[in-house]
Amino acid sequence: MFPWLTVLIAWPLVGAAVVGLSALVRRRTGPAGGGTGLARPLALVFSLVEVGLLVGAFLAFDTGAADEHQLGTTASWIPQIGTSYAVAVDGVGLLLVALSVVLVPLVLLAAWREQGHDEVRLRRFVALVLLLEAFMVAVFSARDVFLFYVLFEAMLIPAYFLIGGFGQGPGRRRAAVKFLMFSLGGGLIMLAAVIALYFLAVSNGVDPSRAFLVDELVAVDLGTTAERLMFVGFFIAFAIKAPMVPVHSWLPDVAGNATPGTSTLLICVLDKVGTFGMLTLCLPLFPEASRWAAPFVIALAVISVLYGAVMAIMQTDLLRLVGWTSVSHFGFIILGIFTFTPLGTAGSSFMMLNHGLATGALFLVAGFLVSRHPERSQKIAAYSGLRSTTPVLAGTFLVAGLATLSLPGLATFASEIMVLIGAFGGEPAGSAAWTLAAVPGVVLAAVYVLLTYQKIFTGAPAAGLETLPDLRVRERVVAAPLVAGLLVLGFVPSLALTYVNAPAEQSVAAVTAVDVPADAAAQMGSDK
Amino acid sequence: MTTFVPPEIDWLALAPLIVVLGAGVVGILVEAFVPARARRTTQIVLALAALAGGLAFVAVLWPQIVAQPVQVVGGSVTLTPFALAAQGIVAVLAFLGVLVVADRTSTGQDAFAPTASAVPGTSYEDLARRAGLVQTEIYPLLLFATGGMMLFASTDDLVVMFIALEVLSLPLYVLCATARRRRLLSQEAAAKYFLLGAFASALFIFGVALIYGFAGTVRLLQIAQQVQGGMLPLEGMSVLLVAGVLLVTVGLLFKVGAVPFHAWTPDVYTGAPTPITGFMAACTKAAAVVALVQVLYRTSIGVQAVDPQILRQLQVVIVVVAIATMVVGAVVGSVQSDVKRLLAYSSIAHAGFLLVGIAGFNAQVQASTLFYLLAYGLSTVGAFAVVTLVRERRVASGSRSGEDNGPVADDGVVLGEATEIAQWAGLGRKAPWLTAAFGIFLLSMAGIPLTAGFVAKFGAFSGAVTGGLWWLAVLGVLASIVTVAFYLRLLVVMVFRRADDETVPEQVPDAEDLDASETAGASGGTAPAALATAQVTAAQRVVVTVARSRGPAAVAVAVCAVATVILGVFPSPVLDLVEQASKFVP
Amino acid sequence: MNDVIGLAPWLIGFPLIGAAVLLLGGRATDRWGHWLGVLASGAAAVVGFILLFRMIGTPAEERAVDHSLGTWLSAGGLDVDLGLRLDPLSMTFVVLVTFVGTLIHIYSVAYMDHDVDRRRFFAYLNLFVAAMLTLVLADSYLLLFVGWEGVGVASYLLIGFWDTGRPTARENAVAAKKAFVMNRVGDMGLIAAMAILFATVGSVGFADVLPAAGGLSEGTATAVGLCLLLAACGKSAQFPLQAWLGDAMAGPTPVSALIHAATMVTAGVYLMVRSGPILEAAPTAQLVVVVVGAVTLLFGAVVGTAKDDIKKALAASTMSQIGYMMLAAGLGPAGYAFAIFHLLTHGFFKAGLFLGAGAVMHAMGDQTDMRRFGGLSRFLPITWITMGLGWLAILGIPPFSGYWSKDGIIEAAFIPVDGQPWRAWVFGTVAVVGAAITAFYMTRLFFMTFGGRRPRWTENQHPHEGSPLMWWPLVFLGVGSAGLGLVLGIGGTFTTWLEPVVGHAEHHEPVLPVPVIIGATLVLVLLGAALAFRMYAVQLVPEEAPRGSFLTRAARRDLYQDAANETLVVLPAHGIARLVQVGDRDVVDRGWGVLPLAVSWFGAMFRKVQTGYVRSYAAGMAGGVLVIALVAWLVVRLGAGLGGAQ
Amino acid sequence: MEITNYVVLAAVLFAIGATTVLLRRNAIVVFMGVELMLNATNLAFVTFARLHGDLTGQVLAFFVMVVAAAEVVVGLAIIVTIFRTRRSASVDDVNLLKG
Repeated sequence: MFPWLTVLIAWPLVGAAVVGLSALVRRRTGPAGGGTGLARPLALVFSLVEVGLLVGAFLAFDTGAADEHQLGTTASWIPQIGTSYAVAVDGVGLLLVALSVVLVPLVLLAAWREQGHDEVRLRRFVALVLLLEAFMVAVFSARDVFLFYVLFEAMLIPAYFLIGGFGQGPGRRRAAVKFLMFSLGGGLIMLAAVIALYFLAVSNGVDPSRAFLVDELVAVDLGTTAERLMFVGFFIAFAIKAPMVPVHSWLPDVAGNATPGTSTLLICVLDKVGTFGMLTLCLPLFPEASRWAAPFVIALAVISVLYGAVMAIMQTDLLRLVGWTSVSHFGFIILGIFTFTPLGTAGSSFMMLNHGLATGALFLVAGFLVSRHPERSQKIAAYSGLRSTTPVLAGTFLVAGLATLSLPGLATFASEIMVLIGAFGGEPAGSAAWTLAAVPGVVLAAVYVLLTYQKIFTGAPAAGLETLPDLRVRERVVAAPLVAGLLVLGFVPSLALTYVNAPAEQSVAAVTAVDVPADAAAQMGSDK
Repeated sequence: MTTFVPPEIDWLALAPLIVVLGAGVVGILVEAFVPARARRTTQIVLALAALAGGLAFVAVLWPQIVAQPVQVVGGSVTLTPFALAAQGIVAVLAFLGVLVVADRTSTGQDAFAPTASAVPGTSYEDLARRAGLVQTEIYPLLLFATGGMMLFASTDDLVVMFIALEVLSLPLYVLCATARRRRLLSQEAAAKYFLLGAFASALFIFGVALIYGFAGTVRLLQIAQQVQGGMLPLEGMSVLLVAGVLLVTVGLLFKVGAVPFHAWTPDVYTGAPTPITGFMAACTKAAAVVALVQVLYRTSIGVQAVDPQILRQLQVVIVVVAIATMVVGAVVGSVQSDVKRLLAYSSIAHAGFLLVGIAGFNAQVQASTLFYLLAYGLSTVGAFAVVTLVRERRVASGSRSGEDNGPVADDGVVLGEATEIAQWAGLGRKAPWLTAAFGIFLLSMAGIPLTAGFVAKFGAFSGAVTGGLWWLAVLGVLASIVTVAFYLRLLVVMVFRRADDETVPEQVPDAEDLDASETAGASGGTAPAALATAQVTAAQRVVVTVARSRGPAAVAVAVCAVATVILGVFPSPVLDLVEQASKFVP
Repeated sequence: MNDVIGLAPWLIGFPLIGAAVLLLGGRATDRWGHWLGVLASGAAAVVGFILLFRMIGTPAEERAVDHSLGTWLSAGGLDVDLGLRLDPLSMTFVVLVTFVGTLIHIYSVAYMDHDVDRRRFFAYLNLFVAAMLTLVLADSYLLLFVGWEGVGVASYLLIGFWDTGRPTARENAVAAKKAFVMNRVGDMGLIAAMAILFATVGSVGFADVLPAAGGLSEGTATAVGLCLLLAACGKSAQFPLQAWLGDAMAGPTPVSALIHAATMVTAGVYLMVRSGPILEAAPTAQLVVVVVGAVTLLFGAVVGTAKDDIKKALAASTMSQIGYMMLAAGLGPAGYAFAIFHLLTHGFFKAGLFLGAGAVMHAMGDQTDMRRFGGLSRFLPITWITMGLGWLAILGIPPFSGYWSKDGIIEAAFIPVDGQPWRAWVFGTVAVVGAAITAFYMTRLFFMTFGGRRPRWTENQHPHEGSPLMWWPLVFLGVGSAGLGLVLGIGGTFTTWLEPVVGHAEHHEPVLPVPVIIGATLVLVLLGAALAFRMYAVQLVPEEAPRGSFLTRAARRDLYQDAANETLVVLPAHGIARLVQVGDRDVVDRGWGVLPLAVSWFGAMFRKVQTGYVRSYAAGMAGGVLVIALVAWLVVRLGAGLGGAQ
Repeated sequence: MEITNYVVLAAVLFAIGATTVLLRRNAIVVFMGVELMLNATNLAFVTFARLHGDLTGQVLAFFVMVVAAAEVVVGLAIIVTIFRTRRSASVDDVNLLKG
């Protein structure tokens, strides 16, 4: 059958290459710096075609078997190391691929004027975005641990340049380095686990040339201690990516210094690799260890929920605030994953998508707002009373905000309530208590969203901001699909749930199949 | 009536060595008979041809050796696939290194002093420079060194190894002293390298003596056979063996640049002419590591029979050294402010990672070691090649050149390399392609996926894990996080930071345009700092510029960069080769 | 019934479409937008009445109908339909919401005439109607929650409707936020309740949960009941979550009338009654409900006596009246019917009173201080009469509608619950006293506004009735206030109407004979009214409020509710937040920053070893040999393993 | 005489040479130390040759001597160059490179 995913991965790469080469064309048409050149339109076209391909992939995907990995390709890559190029997606993977593919053109469009008229910068920016897209699609469909790891790390490089090279904030370089160091640190720890995994797999009689395929590895019995160690290795990497308290420190800096577009790709898509990895690698590969660690993970997740929300309330910088809200939401996602209930897991999978839409919308709209300010200030205090001057902007912001506080009728509500209701009945010790502890998060969410809206859009217009232009057509085009998506999925969640239910059932079944040795609870305290 | 029985010598097996070393000899004759103006070209062609020829012979020999390793002249040269692969790698890296050496860049000057024997700053030196003398002896010297390395990697006889060690070292000592600029540093580097090298080789040969004393032979495989045969020459004297092996190992670790025998590395790498540094860093390490692996594993075969404890001691030694090496290399590297020095410490750290793999003491690590050496060598040669091109240029402060990150106009005097990390700011704007290449090398050294470095590091660490030392692998991982940090710092400076060319870099005396360096010579290390400030008067300022390569260096950089990426994405073919090569016991 | 059931979705559909069109249509719809809004609401009302009459036409046992539009949310065992439950209870609300809502729509056309954003206003109103109908028609807690939050947002948008371009803009915005956040506090309860129910019953649909309620352990039932009560307190401004209602008066008066008097704030009572079976399974929870109701009843009443702002006074009264309903809802089947009945009548007369207040403000140039009114009866006759009817109704003077419902509650309060007479006495007395205070403050309000010979207006006021669009709704509501109770109350028509839902309440005897209760109540009410009449109609009302007793001052400041919240909740919370913030910066972030620092520190240390002296290097090598040899020897001697070398 | 005596002597000589390298400042002398170490090695070789009764050891000794000679050539050249530049043969003066 047609290798949809391979095509989806290859196409943006081609795009990046073409955009890079468009430099040659520009030289003939005009001097550097003059005009805006071909880069942006080219990139936009490529990303839109990619969306078209995505539609094809959706049509080809058999929702009846959403828990099976489909549309894939498997080919030997480095037989000596035993890794193969194996890509395939189940429902969850497909949704996340869709998220990446859909967000990219919007980000490109949103950043249309961001890099000014510097042709070179522009070309590099869009090329990097396309490159990142390819990596993101690939990482969400990798079915080979080694391949996953490779992409997991390689992804960081374009992201790093996007933050450090094109950011707005003064601290962007520091932020970029911080981001890379945190991610690489986690990644390298994961590398040790990956190697060990391979070694154990082979010594357990898995064919060395296939010893990285997830499907092969799930069968392997690793032995309690080794399994737990490896789980920790993987989990640390994913927790940093997710990001989870206390390894979240890189996120607010990035959010505050990168361009909104970058933040969108980074926090709304790239970070999903963390939760996605927990769901599709940690659980199936280390079921016993997952259950052993679950109480601890749940606790951290709930702490993240409240911590992120409180920090968001205390922020004075709009974009940092949005960043913090993500910490809170990722907490919910992880809570849903590690309570091992079909409902909660499905909710988390769904939430990965919704958070992308909602937070993406919030980031981009916030970006539009900031771009209107004379000094491009990101300080919330710099704005006031804009509802009367820019009603549409205000409305869009409010909808995005309400989505962030997961208002019923918007997709985020469905997922969040699924997580909460599901997690409450979770099997790990203390699920119910911790879930109840997470519920105040919804109040805090209301506070940080409405407080921000109140400060920025209500009251008397601030001096110098009386005559800001309202959302332009381009910007409306960016916001519309996200808002529409949130509304549609809010009224008809089944559209997405048909993709996530079966995988959720499956992963929960996989985890709950094994049983935890009695000492698990005892070790919990000491080991962590 | 005794008849002369000519020894059976498999000349084909020796061909790579003969070609390279022979070319060296021919090079000497060239010096004697070829007219001066044609000399340089001849030497370059000769050297490249020799290395290419050597490589060709390696290729020719490959299938045969893989099928059946041979011992030539009774083991003086033991040509196993492993050794042959090492010869090939050394030849390749040397080839690239020579390309860099040969490049005179847009300034029309190569990196070597017109007459290294001249005292810096003397009229004699000026004379030599004006006469346009060039020291073409460096090419034969390079060939000898290369030949030495190839032999070093492919012998089983410890004394031959000792000789090879000297054959590769002595030319390097000389080459280190021949830098065109910053000659004080150059000479100092040579002196340090020589004294410490001699010390190390003394340790080595004494170890050989002890082993000889124990076994009555200096051929490791022979020892192994004897011991396995159950015939121990000296009962109860295994202390000789232990001490001997220890000292020999130390001698090799010195060449590898492992802590605590690393101290020479940063100084020598900094002082030596940059092209030589690249050559040295890549090739010497390759040869030394291969030799180390062979010695360790061959002794381990024998030693096990004598007393397993000794083997464990050996492993402990390697583990300890590996840890120390990684830590020191990574940690000290992170506080360096000079590019060459930073790369030096990074090479120390890499020695540590290599040792992590070796410490696993399981045979399959040979393959990954070879791959690691190739990957590391490529990025190192490339990186130093880039360093040779990034120069300081002294211009009148009136001149606008070098400002606003634009490419520098061709005015003012091109000085030596700008090796202060701070000076590399804004390089991304001045020379995007060069920066991109350098970035690839850094990422490869950092072991980022999709570069050769990652596959290499993966192999090394899995070697340790397979050997049961998973905790050592974890340590390695942590160390490489630190190294990533400092590669990243360099990357940030080059790509993100804007150049502020107004800053005058603190630099050491530069014989090229220095009349006062005589006093510098007289007063040793104290004056240079003062000189550095004196050098750039108020009327002048130093901007950083990128010298255009005349071709060779550019080719080398390009080849290294492309190879690094290809080896990162599609390493399978090469991995196949090194897998075949993982056999060092005939 | 089933032939028209297909119409039911349109109850929500019409206003929702209206809202959508008005919001997305933008300025283009400014000219006719408000009429579209009225139309949407009216259409819903028509549908509502069709369904109502058809339901009346069907036999009692067939009146409860579930109508599903298909699955909404289905995952991991949780299956929630887009399902509507039509039964007498929900129909009561449907009628109240659509009918009163439509009247208020019409009223608003005139009231908001001069507002540039009138279209937006109607969009929000329609949105509210849609959400409110979702709330009452939902057949599962989850769908109810959707409406629940929906009305919350609509209320947020409408309270903060004037959030720019006015001197009080920021205050309005803050009030709106306060309302939403305090509602969210309540919503936590609903979420928790759903979580518990799903964990125990495995569903959140009324059809599954309510029948199973009897089977729940008392502990579970109590937990659920209290969680639901928390939600109800948030939505219905019951103690201790009452603080937002007063500020919510920042919204335009029609909003106060529709949302913060007639419909939304009574949703809590609906929730309680709807969840009756669960509460009955949890006596403790029931008691708490009653207590909350009683406390709020008095709280609101006391606050009401001191307010000079006519809207705030009415808000306080609303709070107090809902307290009555809540109290009734806690009394079990005996109380449910009267709770809803009072809710219905209150919906009419309170809406009437608010709209009247609106008319007065409209006439007096948005003046809300009653000390600046007086003697308006001559200038605003219609308003005067209609508000008068509402006044009599809320006082509970027979035969006006308030009497029928409130008296029922008071009687029910006097019925001893499972043989505990003390409860009957306590709550009965509270209810009666509350009635007396109600009489006082409503009379005060009425005469401060309309009574008195000498007006206390500010300069150049020319009060006059508004357009017919404004006073026709008043008339309708006035009629309702007057007659509704009589129509539905005679012979307990309404009670029987609700029986299919709330179940039949077998008759218990109050601790006092019914006539005595009624008599006592009436006497006290008249006393209260008389006192107020003497103070505010006969005597002159000072234009500046006298300092008043401690109680008065406390009541003016809502019995220090905001101060209490500030000190008990906000300050500690803020303190914690500050703590977290500092912790994040100085502990977590700095903590990670330590790592690089440590590395470079060690780097500097080791760097010192690299002295540049050959001899020290050589020494290092020599020493290295020895050290390594030593280590190797030691390790082997101590037999320390390396982790299984080969 | 015991063989050990020879070995010990060799070791002692070697140690003296090493100490010289570590302690003396003058480059020439340092280098002499190295030479001494090499000669100690030679002694050991020859001794062991006798022990094992084959000539290999003695041949090796010659190899070592040759190498030593080669080292002298290069070594002295470097030391002399430095001396001419700096007017000093003290190894402690050449430390521009450090850190």
